[in-house]
Amino acid sequence: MARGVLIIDRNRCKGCELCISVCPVKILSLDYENANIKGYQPMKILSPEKCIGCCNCAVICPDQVIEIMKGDTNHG
Amino acid sequence: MARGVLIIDRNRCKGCELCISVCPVKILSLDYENANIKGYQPMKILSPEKCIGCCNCAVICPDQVIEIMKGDTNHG
Amino acid sequence: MGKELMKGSEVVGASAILAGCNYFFGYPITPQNEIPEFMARELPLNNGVFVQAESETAAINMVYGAASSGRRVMTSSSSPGIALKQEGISYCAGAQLPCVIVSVSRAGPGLGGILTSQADYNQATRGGGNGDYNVPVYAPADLQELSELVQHAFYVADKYRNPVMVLIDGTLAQMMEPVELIKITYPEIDHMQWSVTGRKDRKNNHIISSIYLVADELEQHNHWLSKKYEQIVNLEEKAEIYQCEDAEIVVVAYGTSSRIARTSIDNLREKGVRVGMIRPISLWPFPFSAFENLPCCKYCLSVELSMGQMVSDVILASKFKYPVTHFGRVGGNMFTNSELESEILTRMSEVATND
Amino acid sequence: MGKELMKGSEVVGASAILAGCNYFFGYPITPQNEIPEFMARELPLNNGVFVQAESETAAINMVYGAASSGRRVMTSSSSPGIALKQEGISYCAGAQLPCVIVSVSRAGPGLGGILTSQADYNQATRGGGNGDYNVPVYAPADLQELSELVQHAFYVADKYRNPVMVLIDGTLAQMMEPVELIKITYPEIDHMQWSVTGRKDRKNNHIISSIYLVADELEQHNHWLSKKYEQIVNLEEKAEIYQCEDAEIVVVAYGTSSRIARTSIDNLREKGVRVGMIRPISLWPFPFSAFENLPCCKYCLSVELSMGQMVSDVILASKFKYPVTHFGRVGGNMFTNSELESEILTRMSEVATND
Amino acid sequence: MERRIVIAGFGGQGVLTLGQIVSLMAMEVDLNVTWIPSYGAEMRGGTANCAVIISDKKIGSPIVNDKIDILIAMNAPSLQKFVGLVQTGGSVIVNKSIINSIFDNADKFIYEVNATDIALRIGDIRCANIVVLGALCKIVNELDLSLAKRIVAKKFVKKCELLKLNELALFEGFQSI
Amino acid sequence: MERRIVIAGFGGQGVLTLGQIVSLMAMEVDLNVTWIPSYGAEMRGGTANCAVIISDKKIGSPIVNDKIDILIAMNAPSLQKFVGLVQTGGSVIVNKSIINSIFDNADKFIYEVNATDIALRIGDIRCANIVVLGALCKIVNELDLSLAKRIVAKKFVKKCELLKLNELALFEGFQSI
Amino acid sequence: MTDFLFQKTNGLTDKQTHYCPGCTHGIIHRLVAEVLEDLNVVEETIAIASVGCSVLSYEYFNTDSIQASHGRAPAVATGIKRVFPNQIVFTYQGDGDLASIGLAEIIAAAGRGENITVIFVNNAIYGMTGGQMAPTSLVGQKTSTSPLGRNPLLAGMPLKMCEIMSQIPSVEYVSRVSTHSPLAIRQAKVAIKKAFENQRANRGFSFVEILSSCNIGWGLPPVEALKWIESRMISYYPLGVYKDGKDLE
Amino acid sequence: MTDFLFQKTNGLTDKQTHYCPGCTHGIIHRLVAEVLEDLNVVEETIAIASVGCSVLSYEYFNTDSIQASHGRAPAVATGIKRVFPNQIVFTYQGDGDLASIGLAEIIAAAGRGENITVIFVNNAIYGMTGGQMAPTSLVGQKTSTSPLGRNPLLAGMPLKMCEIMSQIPSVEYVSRVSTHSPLAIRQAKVAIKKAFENQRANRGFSFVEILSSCNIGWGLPPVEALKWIESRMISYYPLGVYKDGKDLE
Ligand SMILES: Cc1ncc(C[n+]2csc(CCOP(=O)(O)OP(=O)(O)O)c2C)c(N)n1
Ligand SMILES: Cc1ncc(C[n+]2csc(CCOP(=O)(O)OP(=O)(O)O)c2C)c(N)n1
Ligand code: SF4
Ligand code: SF4
Ligand code: SF4
Ligand code: SF4
Ligand code: SF4
Ligand code: SF4
Ligand SMILES: [Mg+2]
Ligand SMILES: [Mg+2]
Repeated sequence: MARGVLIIDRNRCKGCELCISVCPVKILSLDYENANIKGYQPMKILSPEKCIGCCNCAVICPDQVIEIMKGDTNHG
Repeated sequence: MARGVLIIDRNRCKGCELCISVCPVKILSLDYENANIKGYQPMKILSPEKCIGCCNCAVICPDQVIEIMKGDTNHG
Repeated sequence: MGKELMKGSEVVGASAILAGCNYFFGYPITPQNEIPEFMARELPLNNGVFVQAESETAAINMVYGAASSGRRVMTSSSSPGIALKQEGISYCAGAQLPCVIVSVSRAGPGLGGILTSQADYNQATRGGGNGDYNVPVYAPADLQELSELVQHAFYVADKYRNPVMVLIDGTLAQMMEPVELIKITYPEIDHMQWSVTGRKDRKNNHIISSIYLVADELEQHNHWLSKKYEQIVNLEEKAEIYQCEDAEIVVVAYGTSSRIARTSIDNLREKGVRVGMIRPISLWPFPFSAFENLPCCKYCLSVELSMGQMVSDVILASKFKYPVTHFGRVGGNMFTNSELESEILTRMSEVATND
Repeated sequence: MGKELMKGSEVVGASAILAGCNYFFGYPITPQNEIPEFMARELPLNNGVFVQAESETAAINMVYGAASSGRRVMTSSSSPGIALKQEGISYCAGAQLPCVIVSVSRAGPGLGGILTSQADYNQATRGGGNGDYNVPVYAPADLQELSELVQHAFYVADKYRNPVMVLIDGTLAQMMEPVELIKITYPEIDHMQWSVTGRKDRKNNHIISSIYLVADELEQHNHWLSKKYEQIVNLEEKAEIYQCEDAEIVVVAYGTSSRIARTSIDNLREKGVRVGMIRPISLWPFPFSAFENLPCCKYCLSVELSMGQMVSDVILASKFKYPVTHFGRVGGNMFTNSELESEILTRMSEVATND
Repeated sequence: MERRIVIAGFGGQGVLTLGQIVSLMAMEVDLNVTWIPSYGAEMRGGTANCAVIISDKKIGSPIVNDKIDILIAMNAPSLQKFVGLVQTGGSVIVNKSIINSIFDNADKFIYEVNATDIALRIGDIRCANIVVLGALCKIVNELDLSLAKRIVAKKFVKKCELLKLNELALFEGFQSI
Repeated sequence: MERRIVIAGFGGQGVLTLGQIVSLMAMEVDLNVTWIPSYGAEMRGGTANCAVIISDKKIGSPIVNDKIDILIAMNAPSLQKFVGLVQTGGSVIVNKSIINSIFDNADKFIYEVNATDIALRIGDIRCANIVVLGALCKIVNELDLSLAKRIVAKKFVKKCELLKLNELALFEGFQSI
Repeated sequence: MTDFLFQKTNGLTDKQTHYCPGCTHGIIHRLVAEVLEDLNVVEETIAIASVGCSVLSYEYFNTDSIQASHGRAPAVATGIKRVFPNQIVFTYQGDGDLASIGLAEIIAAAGRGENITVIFVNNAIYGMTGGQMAPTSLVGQKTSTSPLGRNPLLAGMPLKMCEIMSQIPSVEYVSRVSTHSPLAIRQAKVAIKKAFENQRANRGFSFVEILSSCNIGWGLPPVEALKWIESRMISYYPLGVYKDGKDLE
Repeated sequence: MTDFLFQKTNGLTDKQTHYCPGCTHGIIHRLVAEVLEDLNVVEETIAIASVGCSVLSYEYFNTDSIQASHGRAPAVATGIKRVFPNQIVFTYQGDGDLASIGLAEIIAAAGRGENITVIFVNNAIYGMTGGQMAPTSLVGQKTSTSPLGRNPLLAGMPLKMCEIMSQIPSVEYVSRVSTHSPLAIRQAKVAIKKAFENQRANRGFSFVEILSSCNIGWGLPPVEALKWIESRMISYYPLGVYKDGKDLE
């Protein structure tokens, strides 16, 4: 279903929440349970399948945390 | 006849000819015969009576050489 | 007022205000940002003026303008920022304008680092601006003394109509210590004879300028300035002499490094080592007379947070009567007491061997 | 090429071009305007670049940028203009960029006058920028030597990756003398290892910077720089020793004042006075070793067109073995031969009395 | 008598304030004191630390880069960074709530305080520094709990609610070891 | 042998050029030479002067502020300014055309040349400096008229008309004293 | 074969930045780097880092770089560009750097029409030194040197650099963009691209002002900071192209 | 009783100027002095002399004066004006001084809206140092550092300061006038007067650019030089009022 598949470089994330604020389908959140290597609570994706591949998150992320692959639209 | 009477501080004059170039009645000239104290050939007035008192000469003189008194316009 | 726990930067600001300085012109640079910030907060409360200048160059020229009024004026900056002020300082000296420049030195050269350093000794004491001029430079070692010397700087500036510098480093600017802010009373100095105020009912115009196009006039001016500088050299040397009566090895250190040195000297004295310290408080004029009575001195160690700058003044002071070497750490690092003590002991044993 | 009658300023420009300097960034200031004017005329003919910078500050930073390419780059200015370059020079030293700065000193402080002066000795030799750095300074005494030292300056700058200054005064810049422009051949120095060119097919990016935020790294950098400076001190001292073998009184003078001094020494020698001269050619490193063999010296006279700046280096050099005093004129005035000769004779008779 | 104290933690944990309170306390009992923050770190929002030296003699360098007497480590990186500099016989107060690193403690006195937990329980995570202050008062002779109360009261005079929390925090901290 | 020459006059009289020609001539006969303009004057369009020193020894200061051997005064203010510095036995070439000041000439050789008049007569007032050069060749051993001709020719190689005038000027100047 | 919708650019090194969480310097770095990659000039580019929070940007741009002294980046760029007229040279400057201490250098470089690209990061504050007032700080904005808010009677009204730059005859291109939303960021990239294309085509001096956040200096959470750009900054600093094409005589 | 049609102003001292014959600096001095006299503020005025041919202007203005370092007159003026907000403070600056080395200071002072008056003498050249190219030298103009004429490809097109200054929000008044004819001079005086009146009324930063001749630098006789202003300069530097009244937010 997912139009975009996020590849998250968890340890680069600084937990700034910018990506979260711009995801139109609100599927991003901070991972309040596990800090990353830098001590930040990093972004995690809640419902990967809902991603519409708009790239907003990646476009606004200041820390090159996110890459996005084309989802398997054939199955969509 | 003169509407303006020039008072010329001869020794301040640097002979730049600006005044000469702007006198509408062309009554100013350099004094080619006598240099002033600074060694310049200073401005002199050829026909004082023709002065129309326009003050162009004084306005453009960079060296405060010229003051102009009101001429005796009663006799004009 | 009693003692308060204060930051070095705040002591600078508060003491300047205490000294009647109502005008401050500065530009941000670490590690002295708290000085302009303090002034931005406090001066308006005193009807004073704080202007954040567009650059250090502009700041010193605002100082030049404001000091022309005869009022007390200050600027502060740090290493590269002080470099940018050099032309302006030379102008202030040439035009005989009293003002105070606080230099908080950080590690260099170039952009370097923002940690503490004493590598701006030459920058402060040798100018860097053009021409023959001098700037008295005061180097406090603790915040109480900082408060006193800031006030003193204004007095000396007024007295000689010359810029005066207070040189500290990042450590002194950033640290806190208990300080009692005490206003020091100095003789009043009247600047009405020369200050620019608008002519009003004076007959003659007052003019502030450093240009003298006729060589003889400039020469005369240079001689006049030099006479002032001689007077300053004669009257304004300041130093603390610590445990030098019987010292075989004399440490010379100022500011932050003198604090460390003092501890080391105490430590070594406990072990019976005959070590003392000369602590220059005025860096220019350098306190040469402090070196005149060192009856037992066999070795002199110039201790600085630099690769060795003051050391050449120490050599001059030594008159080559005993060896002088440099010891220090740089780059923002500070030597520890044990590093210094082992250096002193090594030198001590060298001296002993030579005996 | 044969000798040509050339102006000092033109010698600077022509020799720089001879040395392969294709980039010049400068700003007008008397008495060195003819240098940028020469470059504006000549560089385009050699496919070179002349940029009239918006200020001296901008000029030294253009130099910083252009020197990052590893190419030969120059700027020139005069006293207050050099003051404005101090931060930039410190940056060049910190980032280890070879470049040549020509300083044509005029009388100061401040705006001062435009006539000749040597009151920028401290400005040149003690920096004024921030941090621990040094700049080799060459002070030619005639235009032929000027031509050689400008070329040499580029070589030394390249060899040590450090800014180098050529210090002359208004007199040398404005005068004409017959000069033979001879290209001096030096070893080639390759800057490909560090120069900024665009990465191309290199793997690693080349970066020019003077910032080291970690104290240990900056300390290491400072030590590395110091090692270079030590090497320069050991290898690059330059001085002329004139008639010193039996001299009882030694004059120390550089640049224009050494010209006058030479005549006076010749005059006095004719009268049997045992006087000689050390002429520092490198002001930093100061030629201390030239003072090592003055078997008969009883007095040293530091002769400068300043209120006395080099004199403290001369005192250091003297090791307090004989008295050192300063003699000079300032403000644009130059001492005459008879003034100097009578000073020497007075000092001579003092020495005799003391004997 | 000289106490060389290093207080280190995250940016928001109030380590600089804690250092200042300790300094003010030392002033009250007429000791010499210096306080200095580490201002070198370029990373914002990273770790923060300050050094406090208390002494009955004139204090030399305010910087503590060796021979720490007391280390207060509010988080793990700080503990790691400084514990090696604590001298033999020195003390380490560890914010146990968020530190579970293991370290060589053979020659030191270790005091574990669940500072963050206690603060949260009291009602404001920002009190964790005051909790630790309570503990500190227990192990340093010159620092008296009632004095701490007074100074904290002065420092937070404008923030009433915080004041009451802080008193509680002090007390709990004192009790915790 | 050292000749200290000062050449002074109005801005437009070519005194700096005259100095340079003299310098070039000295070079041709393998003498040392220095030339320096006075660049201190702020007043533009005022007086100009330069100093030339010719010597068989190394030349010290290029500046001539005393002991002038030869003064060339192209106008009255210049004469006034410098004549006092001419040493006993020295020479003064005076542009008689526009100078009629009286001065103390007891111990000097005075050569009066109607330089401006001659130049005007020849056809170009700007040749006055070359007229004086002719005269100078007569009184200075080292400066030979034919050499002057060669150097002047080189210097003005691009301005043919001027060249012929200049040759005439040189000759007339030489004859004039 | 998988396709990327969004991929890291090789215009940046892999080094993690020292910027505060949520600082939009990081976004702007990426945009510049992407443009360099898109234009295939990463390997012929020389970046000029200035003094400000971005002082270490030379560690992030995957290019040769020169770190310039505070405010002088345009002079440094001039120096190296005159040596290598065919390389791509850009400065990356903050508002303290460019609009305060470096005013002379930026205007003079523009005046000369240097064929360089200027990336001007306007975050209305001095970030690196801890939040002092910048020439671009808004009226009423509280900073550490305007504790009661910027008072226009004492400090004047904020400088508008695009408006100034567009009055300089030799300037080719002036544009103001923002980073407060994905859309704004995409538009910003278009402007940055244009600015570099101009340089490649030898069209001359191009200037892109980018409204950027400094959440730490402003005392706002990162997301709030972006809103502050949108609600407060843009009305005073209108976005758009201010100039496209030199003034010919 | 005799009346004067034109009388010397007491705003000037009696000292004769060092300017070259026909240099219009002298005219501008007089205009400023007349305005000070007309406004009756000679005795409350502080003049800031800059570095350029007018460096000695403090000897001519019959006021207290401060001689400022090259380019920094606006900073110096700021310093003294902040001490004496009720005195009249003006800078007198050349184009090298103001539009080259002093660009940062003039724009920053304008940005702060300092309540001062700036007299900007644009003579398209560096007069004092012997005729080098100024930022305002015209395209093709031969100077000692542009011996083949200013080449806009190397040195850019001349800066237009009025156009730039009028883009600065806190600036109150910007006007460009000339000295090439008696009429122009009379108009110049009107602008100068307005600029000082603004200051007296606390309206803020006022800037008057005055096209001026440097016959020596241009290599023209004085009268020709005035014609050159008229025929060459004015078309590139149009006269007129560029701004009258601050931009309010
Ligand atoms: C000559 C000089 N002055 C001051 C400084 C201190 N300084 C470092 S960064 C900076 C300003 C940074 O502000 P800005 O340019 O807006 O960049 P930001 O950090 O906001 O991105 C200053 C004043 C310096 N390094 N050098
Ligand atoms: C720091 C510094 N740089 C350069 C100079 C040399 N200088 C003196 S006047 C001047 C320029 C004058 O030009 P302008 O401002 O246009 O005034 P004008 O003479 O044309 O009236 C320069 C560059 C100086 N005195 N100080
Ligand atoms: S690509 Fe769009 S939809 Fe997918 S996670 Fe990112 S912002 Fe959300
Ligand atoms: S925007 Fe980037 S750094 Fe910020 S939370 Fe999202 S992934 Fe992490
Ligand atoms: S006032 Fe007018 S008419 Fe009279 S002389 Fe002057 S310019 Fe000529
Ligand atoms: S304008 Fe003045 S200086 Fe010029 S010639 Fe006329 S009177 Fe003389
Ligand atoms: S201080 Fe501001 S500009 Fe600097 S990194 Fe942090 S958020 Fe970014
Ligand atoms: S050089 Fe030009 S500006 Fe200077 S006084 Fe002469 S004519 Fe006027
Ligand atoms: Mg900023
Ligand atoms: Mg000009």
